[in-house]
Parts: sequence; C-alpha cells; structure tokens
Amino acid sequence: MDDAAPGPIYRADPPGGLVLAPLDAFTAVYHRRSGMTHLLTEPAPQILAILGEAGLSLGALLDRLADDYDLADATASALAARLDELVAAGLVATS
Amino acid sequence: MRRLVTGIPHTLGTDARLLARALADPGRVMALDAEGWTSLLTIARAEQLIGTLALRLDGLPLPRAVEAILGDARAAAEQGRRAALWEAEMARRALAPLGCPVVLLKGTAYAAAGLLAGQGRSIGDLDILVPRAALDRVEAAVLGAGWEWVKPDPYDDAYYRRWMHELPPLIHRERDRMIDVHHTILPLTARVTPDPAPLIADSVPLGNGLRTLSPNGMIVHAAAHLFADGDLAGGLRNLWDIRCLVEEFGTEGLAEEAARHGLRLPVARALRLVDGLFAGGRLAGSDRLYVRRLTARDGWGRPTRPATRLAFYVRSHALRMPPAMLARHLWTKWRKA
Amino acid sequence: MSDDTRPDTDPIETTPSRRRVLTLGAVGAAAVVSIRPALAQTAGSVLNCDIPVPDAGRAGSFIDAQGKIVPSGTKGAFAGASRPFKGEEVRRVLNSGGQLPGTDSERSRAYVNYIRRLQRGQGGFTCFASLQMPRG
Amino acid sequence: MRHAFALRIGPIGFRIGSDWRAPIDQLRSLYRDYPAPQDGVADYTVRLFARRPWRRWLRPSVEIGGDYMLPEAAPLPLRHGLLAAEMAMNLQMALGARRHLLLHASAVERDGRAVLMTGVSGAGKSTLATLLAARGWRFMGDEFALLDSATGLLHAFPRLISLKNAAIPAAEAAWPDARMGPLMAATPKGDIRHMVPDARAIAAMDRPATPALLLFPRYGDAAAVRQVPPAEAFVRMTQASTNYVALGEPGFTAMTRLIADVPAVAIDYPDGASGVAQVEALCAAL
Repeated sequence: MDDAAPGPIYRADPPGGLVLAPLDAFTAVYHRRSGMTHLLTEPAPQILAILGEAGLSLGALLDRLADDYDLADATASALAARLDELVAAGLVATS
Repeated sequence: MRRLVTGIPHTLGTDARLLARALADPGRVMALDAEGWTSLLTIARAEQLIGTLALRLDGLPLPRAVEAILGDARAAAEQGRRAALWEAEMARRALAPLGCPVVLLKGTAYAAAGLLAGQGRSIGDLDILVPRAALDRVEAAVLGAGWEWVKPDPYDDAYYRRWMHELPPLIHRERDRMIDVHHTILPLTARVTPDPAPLIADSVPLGNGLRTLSPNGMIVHAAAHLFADGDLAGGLRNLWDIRCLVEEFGTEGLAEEAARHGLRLPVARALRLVDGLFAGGRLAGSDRLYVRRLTARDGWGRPTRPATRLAFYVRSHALRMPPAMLARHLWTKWRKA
Repeated sequence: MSDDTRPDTDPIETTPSRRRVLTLGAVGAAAVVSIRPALAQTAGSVLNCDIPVPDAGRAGSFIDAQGKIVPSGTKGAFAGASRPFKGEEVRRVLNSGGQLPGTDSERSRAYVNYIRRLQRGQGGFTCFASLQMPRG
Repeated sequence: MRHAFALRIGPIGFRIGSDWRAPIDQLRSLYRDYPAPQDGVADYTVRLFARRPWRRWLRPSVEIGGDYMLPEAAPLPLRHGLLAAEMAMNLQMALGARRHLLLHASAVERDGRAVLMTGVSGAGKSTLATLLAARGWRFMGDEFALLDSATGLLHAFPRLISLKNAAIPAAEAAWPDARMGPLMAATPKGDIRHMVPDARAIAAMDRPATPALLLFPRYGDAAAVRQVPPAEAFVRMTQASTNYVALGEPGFTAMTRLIADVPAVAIDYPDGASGVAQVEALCAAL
C-alpha cells in the first residue's frame, strides 16, 4: 500500500454492520460480518463512522476528520498507522 | 443402564446408520425414545454432523431437551458459517492484488454459494485452489497478510512441497484459523492425478471476487477427497455433502467430468454409497465394506470395528504413495512419534 | 486541505465548545484490541494436560535460548526434555517464576520460551493456551 | 458403556459412561439428590475409558473423552477417577456450551440478586462462595455461572465443590455434616476432595437470579476495594468466558449488558471472615 497519490480507497461496513457499546475510554464493537469483538479507542470509532458512509482516500479522510474535529496531530502518517490497524482487524478494507 | 442400544428401533440401526437415516428421512426420528435420541445426538456430534442434523429436523415437534440441544447446534453452525465466510473474505482481500482466480473448496464453498450441502455444515480450515503458476505469489501474499507456517519442520516441509497437493498448512496469527492452499485436488503421489487446469477454467464466479468449482467439479472433488485423501475418517459428512450436491445439481455430465480426471470409479462408488446409505438402495460386494467403515460408531460416540478401520487406514496410505515411499513415510513418522 | 470552514477562527478560543479534540495518536500506539477466544482460567478445572518439549513431530531436535527449534547438537542449545511437563508445572513457572522440574535456569528459560512460541496445531499448544490468563 | 449414570446440574444434563464401576458408584452416591436430565436426554456425553483393553486392570489409567475432547488431555490413575469425571464434565461445558454465556465464576444469591466472583485459581472465589453460603446466601456454583443472553438472568450450576489442599480440613471443620467424596491425594492439582453442595442449593438450582455485583477477589493482601473500569471488566470477563467468542452477537449482548448494569469491584482480602464482611458490605451499599 502506497501513501502517495492516488493511494487506496478505504471503506468500512455500513452502520448496521457494527454494534457499538461505549464502555469508558474504550468502545466495544461487535463486527457482524466477522463475528469478532474489538475494543477501540479514539480515533478508531470516529474513523469507522466516516468510512461507513463512503469510501475515502487517506487525504480525503484526513480532511473530513479535520472538518469534524480539532485534530491535535493532523499528520497523514499517524492516520495511516490507525488505518493499518483497522485494515488488519478487518474493520476497514482497501480497494 | 448396561447397554443403551435397547431404546433404538431396529429400523434405525445401532451404529451411525441411525444418523444416516435421520438425515435422509427426518420424520423417522419421531419413533425415537430418550436413549435413542441420546445415541443419535452423540453420534451426530462425533461425525461432525450435529449442525446438519439440527437444520434437517428444524420445525419437527421434538422433545424439549432435544429442541434445546439442536437449537444450540443451529446457532453454533450459523456462527461457524460466519467465521468461515469471513476467513474467505480475508483471503480474498489478501489475494485480490494478484489478480489470479481463487477457488473456494469444500465447506466454505458450499456455504458461500448457499448450497444445501452447506446448511448447518461444520467448517474447519479454509481450503482454496489456485493455479500452480501463481503459487509462489500466493504464498508470499498470505505470509504478508498475517498467516504463518504451522510447523517449521524440514522433513514435513520438504514432504509437502515435493509430494502434496497443497502448501504446508498456514495459520493466521491473530485469528487462529488455518488455510490450506491447494494447487490441485489430489496429492501428486496418488495413482490418479486430476488435471486442475480445467477445474479452474470451469469454476464459477461468486460475485464477490471468489469462485467455486462447477457443480460437477464439486462432486468430483468431494468424491476424490472422500476416497483418496484420507482413511474415511469423517467420511459420513463427506458422503452427505455428495448426496446434497447430487440432489441439488443432478448428475448430468458427471460421468464425463469424472472420467476426464481419472475418477470415474470413485465417483460411481460415491453415488452407489449415497443411494445405499441415504436412499435405502441395496449394496453389494466391497460397497458393503465401505458402509461398514462409514458407520463404525456406537451410541456412546465411540469408534467401533477396529479391524475395518485399520484396513482403510493402511489402504489410504497405500493409495497415496508408492510402497517404498509409504514405508519410508511410516518409518519416519514412527521414529519421531 | 479543504478551505477553512471552521466555525471558531478566533485564536484565543483554545477550548472550542462545540468541537471535540481528536488525537490520531502516536505511531505505534494501538487503537484496536481484538478479543480472542479463551479457555482462560478454566484450565485447571477442565484439563490435566501435558506439554512435550519439543513436540513428538520434532523429537530429537534441540531448543535454543530463544525457544526456537534447532538441529540436534547445535552449540549453545539444549536437548529436549526427557518427559513432557504437566500443565500445572508450566503454570507455576509462568506465574511465579522458578524453574521447570529437572532443569537449570538457562535450560528452563529456553524451554519456557519454546512453550510461549507454541502455535495452534503443534503438540502442547492447547494445553499452553489453556494456561493463559490475565493477571491481577 | 459398561457402567453409566445420568444427571442434571442446573439446566445441563450429563451422561457419564465408564469402563470401571468405581467412578460411577461415587458419582451416583454424591449426586443422588440431583434430578435426571430433562426428557431423559443429556446435553453432553462423557466417557471414562481405558486406551488399551489391559489398562482396565493393569495399572488402570482413565482416559477422558466425550462429545468434546482435547488432544493433550493426560490420563489419570483409577483412584482419581472421580476427578477425571468432574474434569470431563467441565470440559464439555467449556468447549460445548452455546445456550448461555459461560462464565468461569462462583456465584451466590440472596433475595433474587446474585454476586458473581471470578479470578485466577487461588484467588478464593470458591472459598468465598462457600463461606457466604454458610451465612445464609444460596450457593449457585463455584466453577461456572451461566448467563442467559435473552433474559440477562444468571443460572446456577451447583456441581460438586472441588476442595483443594488446605481447604479440605477447613471445609470438614466448617461443615461436619456435609457429604464428602473420597480424599484423592497427590493429584496433578494437589489433594482433592469433593463436597456435595447443601440441600438448599440443589433444591433451588432451577431458579435463576439477577446479577447484582461483579467481584474480582484476590486473597492474601490487606483489605482493599477498587472500582473496576468497564473496559477492564469487559476484557477480564471475556477472558473468564470459554465461549464468549463462539457465541457471537448473543455473547456480545449478554456481556455488554452485564457490564453496563452491574457494578464491578476488585477486592483484596486477608482472610475468609474479612472477605465475607467486605462482600456483604458491598452488597448492602448497592
């Protein structure tokens, strides 16, 4: 996966594909398609919420997050690391 | 409570025939008493067919305890199906960049295609078939996506690569699930070596980037797997697969497809055994021995008929390898055990 | 980046009232933890089990200090254990230190490293997995 | 099989078959007040068998089998046959249970409200449960508790209480009237003796309770209480469940509901009496 443009499009399951249970700093997530449970800390739930509506490139996702939140560290590398985790867990797919 | 065979009506049998008949003709379970039910459920678990039985009996008026046990089995089968299809999806994601066809085999294929054979079926490892030419790239891709070798053993590894029809087994380090990557459907050591190229060429797209074998390809593979790739352990489940595939797709063109791969005899035998075990057909000659082996299980779930079992075990190894290699293989395994 | 559409442009507003601060996180800090199957704490009640070192399929091989299987006779590595260890013996060492019976500390460490590296499908894995439990 | 016995513990029926008479006789005696499986159909079959025919008599060695088996289970000598039977029954539950979320926890109930206690072996969950039972709580089980994902109710599983080492004389002194199994010395888990739960626990075993407190006890240190944050409680309970992952969404529903509805507390306790006092104080404050 190459971070340089154009880069992959990241997608998450639509909202019905996840069951969320906020606990404290963590949110428990049941992923219906895999039958797996994950505990997420931010920014993972926020990323999933955005990518569940529409697939986005890394840059577009960063822009979207910056629109919705005050980003403490708006770097592509930090976001790419989060996305890699979500991809490995199967919560986000690339195309 | 000395012998628990007394509660089973004679028409249902006292070995795994009890299970075969319940699967084929669910209405017959209405004759079972508590001991008969206990035997049936135990045998079904031992043969890994409890989920299948649960779906076959769904909707019948059953004793409450039985309904509860089969309800659990249905839920377990559904969760197993979900996990199996997810594993296939994760393999798809890993292999998509290669652009080569990826054909699902066995249980995962039946479930993915929504076939009768997949209903309630227990599914273990993920089995996929890929073109031999793509094998090195497939190996690299799965290793890059979190799968690892199960056994870093030089003897086993060399054995697999030289003689087997698949890569040595791989397991995913996060999900703890195994994947078997096949490049043909029988070991290269077997007396018949089916040609995988037409199997892949005739495979059917599932619409999600993965494929299954053609209907006749599935039946041929299931028969090859049943007779040549094991000692008939778990054979009842494999035979039930074949019965469902035949019911769903019929047998048109099957003999030709079987002949193309040198598997005319195993496929013909599988059809006879299906008829004998699941449709009350009369069996003759060595077919009866096969049924003796396939149904060698008592109401406590114990394997029975040790001599028959041993004979099939030796036979399975003899089929897979030339005699000298068989001796070498058994010797190496024995020395290490 | 998109045009500035932020509602709060006053630089003095350091704690915006309507917008949450989100930290994408330092690279390396995990935001996803997956729940894995656990035979967990039940081990003692369900299982009296053995862990061979190494497993039968690789009997005769040596174990190096990191717990890797190496050919028999490798310098600095240890021959396998003469008998399988009981689940309880391994549990004690994992939980409270000490040595596996019949070993010195280096050999014990190598064996424990081997056991920790066990994968599903290898002899002893299920037993080892059943000993895993959260501490505290 | 040659010898057999069937019984029900809470909602779960078992059928145990054995190549030897002794373990079955012991089970039959200790479980004599337990009912038969519902409709006569057991949920699980357990087999105690000799791997080779001569092992029935020559240094008899009990292999553990059944509907669900683990490949590395080691056999036990015949004098530990009752332990083998109990372990095999537990194994069926750990690997096979799908009707409930199976929690590796002890549980007691009062006024329809249950305290769940879980922790590593030696944390004292079993001891605390029996001590609380002696103070009028209803004993629901010291090994497994069964959470129903549809109702959120906790079902009892009051199998024989497995006493270990020093707990054996302590229990014998505390419950002189309790019925006990044979003392099995030097098992892989130390000395083991089984105790039959009190009559009330058996009589009430079909009555579920509402979980009210989730407790992580730890024996040995000075008394202390710590609130356990929800995420930590969630992870610890998933690791204390053998079938959380296998259950899928019902497991998630049951577990998140439990964590949301029930306070989770970790306690250190220096001795049994203090532990009991701590639990009762926590319950009084709920």
